[in-house]
Amino acid sequence: MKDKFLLRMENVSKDFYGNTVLKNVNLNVKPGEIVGLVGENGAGKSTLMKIIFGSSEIYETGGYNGKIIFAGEEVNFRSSFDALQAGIGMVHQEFVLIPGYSATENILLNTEPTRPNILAEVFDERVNTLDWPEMKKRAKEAIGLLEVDLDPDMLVKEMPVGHRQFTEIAREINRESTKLLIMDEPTAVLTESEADVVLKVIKKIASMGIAVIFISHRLKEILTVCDYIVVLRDGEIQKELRPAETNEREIAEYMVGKDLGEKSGVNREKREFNETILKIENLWVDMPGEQVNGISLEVKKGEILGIGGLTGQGKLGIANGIMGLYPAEGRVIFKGEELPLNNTREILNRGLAFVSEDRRGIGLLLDQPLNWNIAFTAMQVKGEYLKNYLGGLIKWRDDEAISQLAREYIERLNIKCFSERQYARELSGGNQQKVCLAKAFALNPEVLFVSEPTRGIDIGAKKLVLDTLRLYNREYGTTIIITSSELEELRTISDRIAIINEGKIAGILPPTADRVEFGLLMLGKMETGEGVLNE
Amino acid sequence: MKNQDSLKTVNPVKQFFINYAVPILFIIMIVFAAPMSGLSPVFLINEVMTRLTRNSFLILSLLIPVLAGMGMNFGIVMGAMAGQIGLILITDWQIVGVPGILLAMLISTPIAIVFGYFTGIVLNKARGREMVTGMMLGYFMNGIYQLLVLYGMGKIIPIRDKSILLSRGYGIRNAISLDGIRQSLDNVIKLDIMGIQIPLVTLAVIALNCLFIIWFRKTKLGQDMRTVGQDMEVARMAGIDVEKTRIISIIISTVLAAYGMIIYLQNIGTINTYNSHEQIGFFAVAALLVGGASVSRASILNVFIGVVLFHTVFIVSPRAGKELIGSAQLGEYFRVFITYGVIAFSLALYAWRNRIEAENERKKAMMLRRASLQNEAEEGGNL
Amino acid sequence: MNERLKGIIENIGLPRLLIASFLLLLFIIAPFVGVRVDTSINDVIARFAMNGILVLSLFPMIKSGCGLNFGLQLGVIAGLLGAVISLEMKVTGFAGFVLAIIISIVFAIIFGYLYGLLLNKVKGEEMVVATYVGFSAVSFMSIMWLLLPFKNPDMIWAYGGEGLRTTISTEGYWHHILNDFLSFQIGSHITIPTGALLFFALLCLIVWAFFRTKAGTAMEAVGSNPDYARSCGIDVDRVRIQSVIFSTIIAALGILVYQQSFGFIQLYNAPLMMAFPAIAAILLGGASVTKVKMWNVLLGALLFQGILTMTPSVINNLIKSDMSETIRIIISNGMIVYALTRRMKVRS
Amino acid sequence: MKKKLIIRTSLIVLLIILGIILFVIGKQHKVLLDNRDLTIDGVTYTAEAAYEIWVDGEKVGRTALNPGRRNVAYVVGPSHEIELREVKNGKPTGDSIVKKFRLSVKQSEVIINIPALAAGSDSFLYEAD
Repeated sequence: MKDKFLLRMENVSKDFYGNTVLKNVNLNVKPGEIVGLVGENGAGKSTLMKIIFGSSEIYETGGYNGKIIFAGEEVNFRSSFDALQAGIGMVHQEFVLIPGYSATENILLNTEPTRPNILAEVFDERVNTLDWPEMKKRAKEAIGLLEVDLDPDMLVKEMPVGHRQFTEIAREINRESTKLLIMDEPTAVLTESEADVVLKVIKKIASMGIAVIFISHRLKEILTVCDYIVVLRDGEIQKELRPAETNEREIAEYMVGKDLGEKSGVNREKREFNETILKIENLWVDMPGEQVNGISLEVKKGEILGIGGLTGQGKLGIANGIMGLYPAEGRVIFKGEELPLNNTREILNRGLAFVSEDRRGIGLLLDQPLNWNIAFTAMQVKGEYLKNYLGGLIKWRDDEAISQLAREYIERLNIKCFSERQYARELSGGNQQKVCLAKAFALNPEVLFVSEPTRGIDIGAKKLVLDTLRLYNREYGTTIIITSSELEELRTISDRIAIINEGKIAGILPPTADRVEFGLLMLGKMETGEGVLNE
Repeated sequence: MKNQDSLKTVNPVKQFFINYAVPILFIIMIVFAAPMSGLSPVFLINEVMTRLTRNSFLILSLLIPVLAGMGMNFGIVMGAMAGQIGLILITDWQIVGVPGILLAMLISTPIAIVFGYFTGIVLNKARGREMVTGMMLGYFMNGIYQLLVLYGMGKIIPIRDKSILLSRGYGIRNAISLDGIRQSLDNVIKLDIMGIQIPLVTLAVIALNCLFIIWFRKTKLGQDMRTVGQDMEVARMAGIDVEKTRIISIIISTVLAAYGMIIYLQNIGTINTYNSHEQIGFFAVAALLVGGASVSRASILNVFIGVVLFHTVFIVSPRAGKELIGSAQLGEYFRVFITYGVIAFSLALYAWRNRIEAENERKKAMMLRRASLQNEAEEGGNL
Repeated sequence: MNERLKGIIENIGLPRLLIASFLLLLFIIAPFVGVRVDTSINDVIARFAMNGILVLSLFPMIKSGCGLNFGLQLGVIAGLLGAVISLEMKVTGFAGFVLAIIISIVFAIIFGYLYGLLLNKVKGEEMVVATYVGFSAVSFMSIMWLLLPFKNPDMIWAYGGEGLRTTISTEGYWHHILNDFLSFQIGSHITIPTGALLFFALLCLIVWAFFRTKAGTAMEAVGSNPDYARSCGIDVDRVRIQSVIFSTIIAALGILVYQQSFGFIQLYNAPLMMAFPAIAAILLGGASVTKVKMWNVLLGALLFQGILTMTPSVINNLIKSDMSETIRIIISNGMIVYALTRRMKVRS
Repeated sequence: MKKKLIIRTSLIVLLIILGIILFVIGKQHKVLLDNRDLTIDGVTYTAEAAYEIWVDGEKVGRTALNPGRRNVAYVVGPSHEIELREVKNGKPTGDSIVKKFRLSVKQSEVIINIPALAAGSDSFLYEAD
């Protein structure tokens, strides 16, 4: 009795420490089938893939519920090696290749054929010598199967990006046991022409009887290549669609969910802004994984501008680039004057401030007390909270003033802590975020960049953080540019929302616009996006 | 546009001079100092030949950890200690000649394996700063070695030959003479070509080591080490046992260093019990770096170029110093300065170059991305 | 209970605990093997005052995230230059010592600046590069001691030799200038080197105060989290150079205090290994590659010098053999290896 | 797996055997050559003649060993050959005695009594104190 499905997932659920990320997922994949998987950030795609690929992270966090049957047998992988053994391959978004190796060496990494050797009897199989002719032969075979133009002797570091991706795919194909290939956004870093070749390769692989699970944010790709499409949202499968019977709009609808009519939290206040405070012209930012490719944008004085988009599309790069944390090029005009890019000190001096998305990495001095964390930037940039002696020769830290400032913000932002002397490390995520905000507020900025202010904090704290931002905006007229992966959050607070796709602005919508419109922009449907705006 | 400079490939001539700054510097020094020293070519060649046979094996022992991405293995001093323990024991047992040398090697092997295993474990814990840790571990193990040789031998480990013991009755003397095995490997077959002495067997042993390294690089284990050296994470994802692979590379290095030390000392003929091994690490590393190797790339050719250049300067500099300034002591200090200076300079240059290269890579990738995006946009516009 | 004990051990650190108990044990058995406790205490205090500043000199660089200063010898060389130049000028007494300090500081600033520039270029490999920079600087200066045209007959070889002597007595210049300042006796065998201790305390105070200024705060932030500091507009590289200069100056002062107490200026290879004992001491005091507090300096200097003083006298009397040097090697280098293998936050 | 274990064990055993062999063939012995009177088991051998002594084909000392004198030879390994050539008035008489002897690894320092050897006694070799 042979199972006609290669992979069957029955009611698979997964939670991380009580936080449910996958709910009763049922997924069936036949050999040679290409399944497209789409979903917003946090919809559970990556967790689902990790479960299938047996990532040890899943096992170490308590495993999953439900059943997975692969090739007719129930499996429960403890590590990726188990999955590899069983015949599941994975092509990662970021290349897992050795740059100094040739394509051949990478394709056969740790699966090299060897020639037996007497010494192996004494020591280990590993002292067998490599069988280079055989290696080359196998690499050529794998490349041949893909029907791509890839030089097996070329070093990966000298290859164009597309060829690196082929190398990864060829490595997975080379494993004779591979029956299922998971491709996690294999086209994300490729240009369109390169992506087209990858799509062809995927079809070719499927025609060889290997099933493919294909994740992409480019709906066009999903629609061209997949046999059917699975849409995930909030950890659940929303819908399975056939490409022939659907369109991009429908997919986007299932992905982001329909507006439920009442639009309770959405910011409906219509405010008028005339003065431009920040003009961004052709901004390029080289932030790994969040590259910005020539964005132009005008920010009005006093508004809250939301910046949204899927992870890796570049939305985070804008604030980081302007604030000089990652190399940037282009022009940024602030109040009629051009900002010196890549000079954080000067930009802070001019009255811009930034709350980083990397709270623990960049935002805080975890091993220092709260009062330091809050006052540090103001002290260094503006020379506040210092006592000057000997005509300013000695700038003594005014610990009392610093503590007072900290206490003030602890009260205003309701930061829960024992005292202002507590270490930042010991606070909860939400309170840490408030400390970051306090740090920025202490600079009295005219323009405040806030990135992912609610990431990783609980719902109550989320609301508090957003309310604080809104209040600050209304009270001081501070222009706020808030970047977030959570669309709903942006819609509750922003006056306008810009959606970034592939490092460019896909469109700017009012918060009251339909969710589906946002979804389409996120998926790169720029033209329809503009069209909707004009309707 | 300023960024376009970085797109241009670096001038290959300039690249060559940057990569081989140290060897070029040494060649220049030799060109100036050799005639000044007034040493005859035959004498000089003989001396260089002696150093070549004496040091090459030791320096070769550094190659495999470089392959595994662990940098210069300053921990070879522990191999040297193992070799010395072997030599002390055979001296006590009065085993002489080539059998003595072989027996010393045989005894030092398990000791070196244990030392190497220990070093490997420690270095795995100190990932990212293997070199400084290896060096400090060498100093630390020197204490253990002293405990063993200065206090243990003659007390816990029986030593019958009173002539190698300190007068107090235990502990090995500061210097013991290796009369029984002095140059016995070198003298098995010695050619004399126009006054130049060529110890064939020692050279053959060195050649054997080279063959071993060449062969080893071609094995699966060698390939795995290369992989680990290039990118530990990728290696781990591919299923290679990174930790074990690194430990093996250090074990091999330590064992080879033990043999290297024995070859070195049989040529010299005496052991400075508490000093001989101390400086072995520095001198070997310095010579390898002079040969044009770097922390991440070292070949057999680098070893031989390094020995020749480094030791020629060593031989020539005291004499040249004396001729130039009239002080032989100066040349002595100059040697030490050269050794340390070369290591400092090479390591700094390497770290610095890595940073610049990473930055250039980044700029280049950005430019390429920009260019391809703009091309696509133009093509899209044309359609 | 067991958990709590484990926690305490974890907190203090096993090696520290072992060595502290070892030292205590040495003091307990000292009288039984005929070693006077009061002379031992006297020695420990003298050596503490003598070496403490060198240990303190590591403080700024650890604080700024530059790691353990394996290139401490650069500061020592600056101090040596100050000392020999001051002697060459034949300025004696307190004035001579002050002159040595001033000259040393000038050299230390120059050396520290260049050294800092280099360390910024080799981020991530600071320690190994620093070690060899220190070594090569010492050997370079060996050449210089031979060649520099010093004339004072108290310093150059009496006959036949070239250049400066390997050890130069400070007698007649500023020998014990600090040690004897306000010094007093307790009992018959304990002399308190008040001046040296005060000087050490003063430097500790200056370092402590510096880290309460704007610049010091920035330095600490750079050490805690360079990315944070950068996002606050701080020039991380500049702050690191400042910390290196600061460390180098303190090391220079440290060797001057050492010399006035020891009575000799030791040239040539003497400073070669000077970084390791100081590093071992601060680690013994509880510092790590990335974290340090003032009490680590004081405790470390005291413990380390305690071990150095007590092991030769007690152990030698106990087992009738001189194992002190070996024990010193094992403890100090073992401590450094231990610290290097501690896992630390991975930083870019 | 088991096969590998066997191969490894036998290799180690082989290496140990090699070590022992090296020990035996590389062992250096100090051989004292005594041309002196000796009394063994009540029999006294008196030194009368001078000899040129050859050990393993190499001449020991530059001149002949006169009665009452002692010389030293170093030999390596277990089995050796000693040859005595009688010398009278500085000229070889042509008389020669060849004798093989074996040394165990324990015998670091032995004495060969020349008169006993010349007289054909088997107990010419004994360990030095």
